Amino acid sequence: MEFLNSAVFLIFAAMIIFSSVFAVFAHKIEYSVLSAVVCFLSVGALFLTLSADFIGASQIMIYGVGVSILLAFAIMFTGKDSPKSLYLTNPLRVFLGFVLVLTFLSVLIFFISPVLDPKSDGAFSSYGSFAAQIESIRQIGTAKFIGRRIFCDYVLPFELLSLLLLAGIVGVGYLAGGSKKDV
Amino acid sequence: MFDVTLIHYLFLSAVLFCVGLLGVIVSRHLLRVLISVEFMLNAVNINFVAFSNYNDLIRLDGHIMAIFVMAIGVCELAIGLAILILVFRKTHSVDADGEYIEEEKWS
Amino acid sequence: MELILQNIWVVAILPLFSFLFIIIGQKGFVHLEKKISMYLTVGVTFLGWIFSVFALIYAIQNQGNPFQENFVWMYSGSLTFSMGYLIDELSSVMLFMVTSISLLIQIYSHSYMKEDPSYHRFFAYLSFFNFAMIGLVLSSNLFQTYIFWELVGLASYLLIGFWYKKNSASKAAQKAFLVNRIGDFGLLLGIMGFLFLSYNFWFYEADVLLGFSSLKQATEVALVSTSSKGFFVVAFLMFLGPVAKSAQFPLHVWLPDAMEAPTPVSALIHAATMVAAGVFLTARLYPIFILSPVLMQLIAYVGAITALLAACMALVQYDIKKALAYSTCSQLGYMFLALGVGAYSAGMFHLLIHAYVKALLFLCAGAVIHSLSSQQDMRYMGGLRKQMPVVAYTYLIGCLSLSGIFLSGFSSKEQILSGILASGNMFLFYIALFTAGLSAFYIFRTYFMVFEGKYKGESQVEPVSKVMSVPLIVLAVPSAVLGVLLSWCFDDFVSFGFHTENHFVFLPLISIVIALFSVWLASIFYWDKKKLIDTELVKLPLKSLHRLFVEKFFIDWFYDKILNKIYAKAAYVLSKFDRFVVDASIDITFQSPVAAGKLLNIVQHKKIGAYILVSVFLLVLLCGFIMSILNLIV
Amino acid sequence: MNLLSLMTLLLIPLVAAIVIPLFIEGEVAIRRLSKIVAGFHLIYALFFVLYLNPSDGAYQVVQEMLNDGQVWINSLGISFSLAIDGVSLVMVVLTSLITFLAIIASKECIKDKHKFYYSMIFLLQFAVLGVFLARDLFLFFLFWELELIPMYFLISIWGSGRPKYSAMKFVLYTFFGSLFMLASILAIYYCHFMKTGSLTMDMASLGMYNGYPALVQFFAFIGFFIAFAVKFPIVPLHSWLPDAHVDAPTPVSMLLAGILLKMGAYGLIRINLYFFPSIFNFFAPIIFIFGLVSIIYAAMIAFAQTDLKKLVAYSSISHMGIVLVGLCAMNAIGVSGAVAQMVAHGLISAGLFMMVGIIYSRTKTRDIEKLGGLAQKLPVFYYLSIILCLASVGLPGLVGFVGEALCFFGAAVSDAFLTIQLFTGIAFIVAILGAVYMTSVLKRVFCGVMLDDYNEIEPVKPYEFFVLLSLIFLIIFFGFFPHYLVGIFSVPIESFFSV
Repeated sequence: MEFLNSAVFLIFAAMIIFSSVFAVFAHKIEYSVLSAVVCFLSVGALFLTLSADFIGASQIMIYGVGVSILLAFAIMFTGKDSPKSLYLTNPLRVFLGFVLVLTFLSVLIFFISPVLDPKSDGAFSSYGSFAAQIESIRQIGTAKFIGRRIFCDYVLPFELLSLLLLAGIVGVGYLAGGSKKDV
Repeated sequence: MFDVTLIHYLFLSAVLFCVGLLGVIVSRHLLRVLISVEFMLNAVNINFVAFSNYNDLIRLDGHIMAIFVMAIGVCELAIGLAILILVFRKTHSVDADGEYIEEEKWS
Repeated sequence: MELILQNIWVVAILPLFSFLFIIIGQKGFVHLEKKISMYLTVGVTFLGWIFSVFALIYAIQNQGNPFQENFVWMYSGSLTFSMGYLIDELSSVMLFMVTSISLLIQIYSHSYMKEDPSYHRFFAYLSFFNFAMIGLVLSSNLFQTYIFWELVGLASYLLIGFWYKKNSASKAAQKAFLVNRIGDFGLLLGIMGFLFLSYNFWFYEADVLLGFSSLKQATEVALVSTSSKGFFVVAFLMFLGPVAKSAQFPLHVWLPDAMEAPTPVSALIHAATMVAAGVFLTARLYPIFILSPVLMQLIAYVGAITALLAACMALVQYDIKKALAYSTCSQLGYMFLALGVGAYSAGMFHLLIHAYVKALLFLCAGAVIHSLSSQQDMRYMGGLRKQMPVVAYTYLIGCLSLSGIFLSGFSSKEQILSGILASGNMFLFYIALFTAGLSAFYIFRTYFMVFEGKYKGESQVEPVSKVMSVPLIVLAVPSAVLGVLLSWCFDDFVSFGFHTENHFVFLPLISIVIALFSVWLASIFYWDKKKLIDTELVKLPLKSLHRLFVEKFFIDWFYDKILNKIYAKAAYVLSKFDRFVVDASIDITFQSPVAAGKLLNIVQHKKIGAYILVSVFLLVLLCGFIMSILNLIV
Repeated sequence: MNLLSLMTLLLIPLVAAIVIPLFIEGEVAIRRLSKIVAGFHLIYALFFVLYLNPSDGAYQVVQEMLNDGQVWINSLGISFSLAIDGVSLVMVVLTSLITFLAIIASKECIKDKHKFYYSMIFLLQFAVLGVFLARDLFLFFLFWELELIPMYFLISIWGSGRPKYSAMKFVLYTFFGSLFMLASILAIYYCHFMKTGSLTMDMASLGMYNGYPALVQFFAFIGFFIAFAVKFPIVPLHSWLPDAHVDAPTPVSMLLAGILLKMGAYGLIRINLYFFPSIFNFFAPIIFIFGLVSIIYAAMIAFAQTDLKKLVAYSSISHMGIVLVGLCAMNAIGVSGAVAQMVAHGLISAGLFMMVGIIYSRTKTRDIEKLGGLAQKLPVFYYLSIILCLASVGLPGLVGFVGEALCFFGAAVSDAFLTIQLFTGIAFIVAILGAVYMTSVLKRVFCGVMLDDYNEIEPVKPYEFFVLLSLIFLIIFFGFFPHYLVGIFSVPIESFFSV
């Protein structure tokens, strides 16, 4: 069981990393979109390994399908007459970007690293006392609990979220709709 | 092999986040910028879910936050693409470094 | 008598009214009849002359106490400036001289300027000059003298620049005005210094601020209140005024150029009256000058140098008016020499005589120029005695008296020479004798070149009109007789306490011999009928000396080069400095915010990636900073 | 008594400034009405001269002759109170006279936007009158700032050359100066309140009270001095004047030279001298040196100028330097000489700018090299400009001499500081330097041979003659009978120095 867990994690981690790197550095925009989709799906799968079935499913559904279709549409709208393939910006910014992002990564890792040494392990270990309930969640899935939590404690953000989505839809319709004359 | 602990997920999300960040900085194509932003959002999601999974499977705050982040991320992406199309329609190019010539509103 | 003296100020104010009347009336009726402005000016001057005769009589009768009348002109704070008139021996003599000469010259200039288009303007300026000159002569205090001193300078500026179409005339007018202005600058500084030194005297005791009547006591107070050097500086500054006005050594450059003016003007202003104002003021300020012996020496030496230089320069002039101008300069030098050595009455006597003689000479020159249709160069004249005998003979009388052979010139020059001898300064005496010879030589040189020999010019000689010759004759009388008449009584009439008695009996004989010798010498050179010696031959050895004289001792060159060029250059540099430093510094301070704005604008360049790059950079910095703190803590 | 109220004197121009743009139509009507209003205002101001017999007391010491004060902002002790004494009376009459003449002179220079132009002129007059009449320090500062607005529009809209640049420079410069003034006003206002507990902006009480701490006095003096030095103008801060003059149209530069420069000088007397006499005495040598520098510096530069208007502008800087000499004499003669010189300079520089305006309107150029031989075509104009140029040089018999003589005599007999006589001697070089550039102007512009392209210039028009003649009449009248001028303001100054 242990082996299976770590193997799956490794596989999906590798997929995420490679597809995201390829998405950023692919020459042709179509390839980068495809690899982005692959990355989103593998992130969805990763959620599943984290026994977050509802999130994983919604991730796969939203990103895997919705976003990829959106990106495809975007390419179709803008792809046809952009002659040169837009790849990386001027080399100075690329180099600086690499340097800075790598230092940022090392800083992140540095902050995370105290976790590595064993003695501080306890801070993140699972709660002994609620073992039973944890076990049931693993079996019957988190959707029920998430539903209860959202509609009990997070109702206001949920409503605001719906408002936001509504605004987004109207905005997109207005922006991208455009009138006939300036197509 | 080894049991997968929270640290691995944190490393993974850190790497994904940095790749997204790098994508935003270096890419010239606007679409690629948007994609990189999505990567950064996903990295955050991974963190949320990982923390929620490893230490509080009761209240599942991480999951809820992940849902909210996902929702906002998608909405932002939609608007980003709309603007992308608008930019393309106005300047016939999606070059992030392009010199857009705004018409002089007033002289 | 009393009544006339009461309103003597009418003499001064009337010319001003006639000036305004002509100027304002220019548009209206004055143009109808050409003579109106002439009648007006001449009438006013004639009235002035009569008043001056009465003033003279009054002055002769009571010599001791002068008649004085003042009214307050302006007061502010503790100073009350007042104007008024003062009739004493000196001013009555000057008044008589000024009014009589200007009367004759105005009559003469009627015919001289008859066909000139701006005839009225000329008479307006003449009456303005009369107003200023009489005001100067009559003034009762130093402040009023300064005011009329400048107005006389203005009148000479207007009259020299009368023909403003000519560039040289306006340039000469400007030069005259500026040099006089330098004199006025010195004079007013001197007056202010003197006022400062003797401030509490004027404030408490004196009735009129800087009045001439109480000048003697004021000088004692001033002498006490400062060191002799300070007093010398103040007195020297005051003396600067007469030096500029009477064209003495350093500031004589404007007189020859002033010959650009019409000849009657040169006769009136630059021969008789205005240039004499300098000597008149020195006489007025005698109580101050006498108390600083160093200054008296200075006056004497300045007079001597001017006399010598001007005489030399007159030798080489071919323009008749310039020659006469230099002779005026040198005779004025004589007067200052006399005043410098203390021969007060001799100087004033010479002033009186010289005014009439020089006016006569200038008028004759004017007649000659007028008849030769404004030909001023003597080389194109000659042999005019036959065409115009009156002018020739009056000119001869003038020459004789100027060179001091028999007529009135003799007595005044002889008094000056004895005065110098009495003062014991032998060096000055020899210079005086030498210049006396020189002046005889150059005056007869002009006589022979103009009136003797054959006519060298080509233009036809018109006859001299009667209106011109009458003033010549009238003037010839005093220049011949006046000296003899007044020589005995003048020095106790106009005197400054002490008399100069000449104890060297042979002096008159020597001066006559020298004069006759130089006349004979002049006739040799310039009387071409008896061409004894070729003048070119003689000139050869004196080549460099000749050139020195022609070049006016390079003084003109010095003034033009040093002052004009350097001042113009300094002004130009300063204006550029002002433009590019003071102005530019202000522009820079105002432009700097704009420039800073433009500089910051470079950062906003619409590239999203760059912005995020910068923010990541700052983020990294922040984390680095936090880490450093953590490290410190951990 | 109520016929002569300062309030009406002040408000007439404001009313005109408002009425003209709103209710009057037609260029000729506007010009005629504004001439009538300005003329009426001049006559009304002259009534004050008759009413205020000079024997009355000075501004501060004895009761003010006329003072209608309404409390404006009670809590801050600011009252809209106006008062007048000899010095401000002369300035008020000078202002209304020059505004009247400027309006007459702007018959042809102004081609468009007449309504706006005349209302701006009246607004300017209102502001300047306010400065001279204000008895309240706050009011003084308010009018001091208000004067910038119309001046900016007048220069930038109707100017030539670089009008916007010089208008902006003028405004920024004066504004920079008035910042310091505001600081000093607040300083003394606060100190007065702390010490006496009474909150008042009234000039008389602020001036009379001399309990300010030494440091406050020192810096308040410097603050006021900088603000007035910019307006004066004193040499280091003078560079706005030539630009403003060159680019302003003729009537505006007449106003600028005639009145605005006097505000700086008036402020220096009214505030620096009356509030802090001891500090003024302490600074007298330095101020004298400023005056000396601006006299000689500006006179030399004037000689090197090729633009006629700039030359006149620099000459006015040099003549205002003489006012400084008079002030530093610290005695009744010097200060009344300074005020006389201010009036004289006002009349003369207005005349000179009118002369330059006439030349410019005839020959369309101000460059002295291109001008020459104008006397043949305009002989009478030549004589008038001789009088004007020589008046500015300080020829006796004209008002310029009165101002200069009093200033220099005051400085000669004053005991402000040890070597004042030596400095006066140097300062008097202005007589020569002034003569140098003025006579060279007369020579180069009027005398000499006539340049061919000036053959058909039309003669001087009657309205231009009226302006020139009225100014020259005053110059000669005050030159011959100075007591009518000096008498007006010498009593208040003497009573200040005698106390």
